[in-house]
Amino acid sequence: MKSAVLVFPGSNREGDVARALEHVSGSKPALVWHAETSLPAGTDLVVLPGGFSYGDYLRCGAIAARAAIMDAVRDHAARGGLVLGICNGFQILCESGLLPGVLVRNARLRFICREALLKVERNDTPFTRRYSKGAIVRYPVAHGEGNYTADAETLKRLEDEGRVVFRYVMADGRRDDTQVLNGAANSIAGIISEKLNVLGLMPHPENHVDPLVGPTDGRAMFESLVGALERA
Amino acid sequence: MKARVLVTLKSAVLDPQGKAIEGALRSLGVPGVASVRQGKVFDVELDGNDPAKAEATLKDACEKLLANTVIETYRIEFVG
Amino acid sequence: MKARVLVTLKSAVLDPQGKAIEGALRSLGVPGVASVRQGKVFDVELDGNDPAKAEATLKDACEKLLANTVIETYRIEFVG
Amino acid sequence: MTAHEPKITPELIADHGLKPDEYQRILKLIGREPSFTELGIFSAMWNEHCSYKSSRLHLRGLPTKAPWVIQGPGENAGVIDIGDGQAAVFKMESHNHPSYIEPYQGAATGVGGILRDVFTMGARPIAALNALRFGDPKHPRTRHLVAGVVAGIGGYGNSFGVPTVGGLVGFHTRYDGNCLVNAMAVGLADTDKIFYAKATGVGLPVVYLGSKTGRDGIHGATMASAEFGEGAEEKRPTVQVGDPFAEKLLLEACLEIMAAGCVVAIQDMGAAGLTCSAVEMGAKGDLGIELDLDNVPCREEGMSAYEMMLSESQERMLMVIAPGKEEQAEAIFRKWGLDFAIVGHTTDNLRFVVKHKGEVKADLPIKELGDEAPLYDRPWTETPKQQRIDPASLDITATIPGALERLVGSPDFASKRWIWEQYDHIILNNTVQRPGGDAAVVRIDDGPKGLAITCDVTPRYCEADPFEGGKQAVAEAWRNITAVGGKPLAITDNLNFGNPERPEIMGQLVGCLRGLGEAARELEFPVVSGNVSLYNETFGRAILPTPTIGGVGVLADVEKMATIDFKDNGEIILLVGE
Ligand SMILES: Nc1ncnc2c1ncn2[C@@H]1O[C@H](COP(=O)(O)OP(=O)(O)O)[C@@H](O)[C@H]1O
Repeated sequence: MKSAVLVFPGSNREGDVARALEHVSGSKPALVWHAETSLPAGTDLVVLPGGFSYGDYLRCGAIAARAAIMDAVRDHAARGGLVLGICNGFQILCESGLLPGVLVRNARLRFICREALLKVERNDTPFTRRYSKGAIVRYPVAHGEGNYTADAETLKRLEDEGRVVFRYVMADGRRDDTQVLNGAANSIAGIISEKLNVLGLMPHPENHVDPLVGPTDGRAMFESLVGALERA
Repeated sequence: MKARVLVTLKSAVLDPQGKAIEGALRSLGVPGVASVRQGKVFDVELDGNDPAKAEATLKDACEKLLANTVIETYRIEFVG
Repeated sequence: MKARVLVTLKSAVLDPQGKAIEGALRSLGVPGVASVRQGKVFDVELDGNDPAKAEATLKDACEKLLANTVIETYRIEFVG
Repeated sequence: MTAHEPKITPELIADHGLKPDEYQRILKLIGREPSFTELGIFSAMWNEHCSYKSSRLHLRGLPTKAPWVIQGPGENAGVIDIGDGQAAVFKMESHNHPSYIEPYQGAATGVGGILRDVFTMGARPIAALNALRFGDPKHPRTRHLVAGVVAGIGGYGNSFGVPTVGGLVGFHTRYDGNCLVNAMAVGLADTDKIFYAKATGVGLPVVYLGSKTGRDGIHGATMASAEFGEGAEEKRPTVQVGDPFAEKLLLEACLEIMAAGCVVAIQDMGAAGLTCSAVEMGAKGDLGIELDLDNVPCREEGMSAYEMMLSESQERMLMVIAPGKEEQAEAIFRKWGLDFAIVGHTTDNLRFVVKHKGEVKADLPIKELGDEAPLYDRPWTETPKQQRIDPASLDITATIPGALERLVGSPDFASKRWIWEQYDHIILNNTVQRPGGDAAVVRIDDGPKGLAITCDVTPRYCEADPFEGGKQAVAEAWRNITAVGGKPLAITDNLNFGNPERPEIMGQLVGCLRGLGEAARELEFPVVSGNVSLYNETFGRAILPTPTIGGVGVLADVEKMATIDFKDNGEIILLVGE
């Protein structure tokens, strides 16, 4: 698997996700600077990592979404290439129009770092095939602006098309939109593109791959990707 | 020349910051505030002195960067 | 009645956001922007119709909450 | 220009915090009346913060050496050997007063400052901690301060990308008018790649890096003489705004430039920015420094030499660049979008010369600026021994469940989860023991080695008996590290006290330092860095004596660490100790 992790000024989880990818796939991803105009030849997977690109000034992800490298990411996605945006990466994908909607400040206006329970809504995507459908997984969140918002029409379309892949749930596995840790509409934690090749999510699977530092529920996402790319 | 760009949330979009401020004002004992919505203002200094050109530049800036038109609207004003 | 409160950083205070936006506009090829400073705008809906009372309320709100007068200044405007 | 500068009057001298006898010292040292800029430079170098004039004498009693200590106090941060060619670099520093004025920015820039201290040494920060003290929860300002400080610490650390893994929070009415914000950072470096402030080589370029200089944090003196500057209509803020984004870029650029072999000496521009950093680099290397302020990147128009020398704008560094490496260094900085300017050079005449617009604004002996700073043996009185409380004299009506409830419900003992959940404590994927235990444990690289880190002090013990309280703080840090399975190695301290000109406060400082020193010596737990914050009092009411201790230890194998929770039903509980 050839993966590329983008680095914007202010990215800060590029190391975490590169480490997780290497851990699971055995090969080191390329780190690609935002000012580049192309991806390394043969890139299968592009990852937009967490962090505070450009300080998250103006709006989270807004400035990074307009970086030089993003045209190459758009082309890659249009060709059906895989794109994963985590946290700030998700925010960038929304700002760049690769995914619909926007992430605004957490409802309680505070940064929040804790473990969240998520329901895997579907396992027929390249990102989730190693999970069982409906599985409840534990990923940490660490964000101040993870409150997913979109207009009613967009939300309906996402739901009708089954494009919500991860949803925040309560300890008993129930969804409760009034109790979402960040206020996200429909308890949305992660969504996918129509062609199922671009995934954005707020929680951090890359921080839950190593048993020494926490649960390992995030591993299966990277294993899914390795599997998907081997088959392709 | 100087201009001001106001970027505010569309009225249908929920504004948690505004809501929080309403609540805080109430608990601080500031009465008579019915609602608050928070937005951004950009004070921009432009080269040159041509208002039409300045307006075009700012529109471009808003569309390309300053506003996220999914949830926000913008307004350009010239001051002094 | 409706009012608008503008809260901006004092001119000597560093505005990292404005700085980042200037840089981004430059690299997006929006020419002619010399400087940008970012502030906040609050669109406030007030009970009653007495401008003097409204002004007093808003001043109170600014001093107590909306502005941090250590680094920011505020301005109250009535619209419409 | 010179015509606009204020005359040196007794009032102006007092505004600069210089006592009449200190001014006499200046006259004797340079043999003439100082210029306005020179007065500013002296005030910066000789204030309590830079010169440690009240505490220096007593700090000498602290043990600072051990076979594993690579660098003790005196540099930007302390350095200890943790084996395998690796070093831990750490320090704690206060940002109390700015945080009281503007809690968010004050705390944020406090975190920024301590992170810079660590990466200036060539270390990549791997963990941050914070020790906070607030007033009575019922005091009208407390809530505002707590919310702002916590958000500011998180806001800076989260964006910078370092995990905030621990700390402490306490409340007491004696902090009503003076909250304490002590920030600690720990970094990791190779033992053979540590960078110091000491400049070597004559005629080498002195380079300014980072953000631009503004009129931030220029103290009261300028306010009093604001009529000669621009923008006098607005009272100038004394609080700086932090830019964690710029700092993150500065970190990456500095580490890159160091790895490329471009750096001879490096110093962070912290308090009294350009002045302290330039003087320190020169004085430590037995070299003179000549600065030409025309090249200093400025954020505001018309800044005077005085203002540039005293500005406390954040996210800036000063470096001496290796011969022939200017271009390479500049390219790295430009790539990260940061300012880079050659603002001076090293000389062999041991003078600190500052030029601006063709005029010499200052010409001072560089070593004496530091070496000849006042040193006070302030009078102090021993803190009176407290009466032993006779248990029989107490009216004990509380039931055990009632007492337990009160304890658990007190703000000091209540869960701090809502605080540390606002800090990203897992980033970098090495936090093996998250907040909530006795000490945080952070894995080094892929392990199995790790560091155990903790912050401790119990101010009411220090108030009751400074000597015992100082000892206890060190001992508690030691215990917290051993409790997770670490071997304690060294400490940093942050000494927060009231006005040292009052003998009883000075007595607390002296007592705590003796206790701290004795415990550190006894446990072979040396002090490798620290910070002193005095004058924490309002209307003559001082804070509780608060010598915060930051302890660092090493674990050979983090998989063997101990955690605080009971693991199973029916297990045996042992109580160890006296
Ligand atoms: N300001 C803070 N920042 C980060 N973590 C904190 C802070 N205050 C307390 N904690 C964490 O909360 C836990 C409990 O702290 P505390 O009540 O002081 O316990 P103890 O007295 O056992 O050290 C510790 O793990 C500590 O690191």
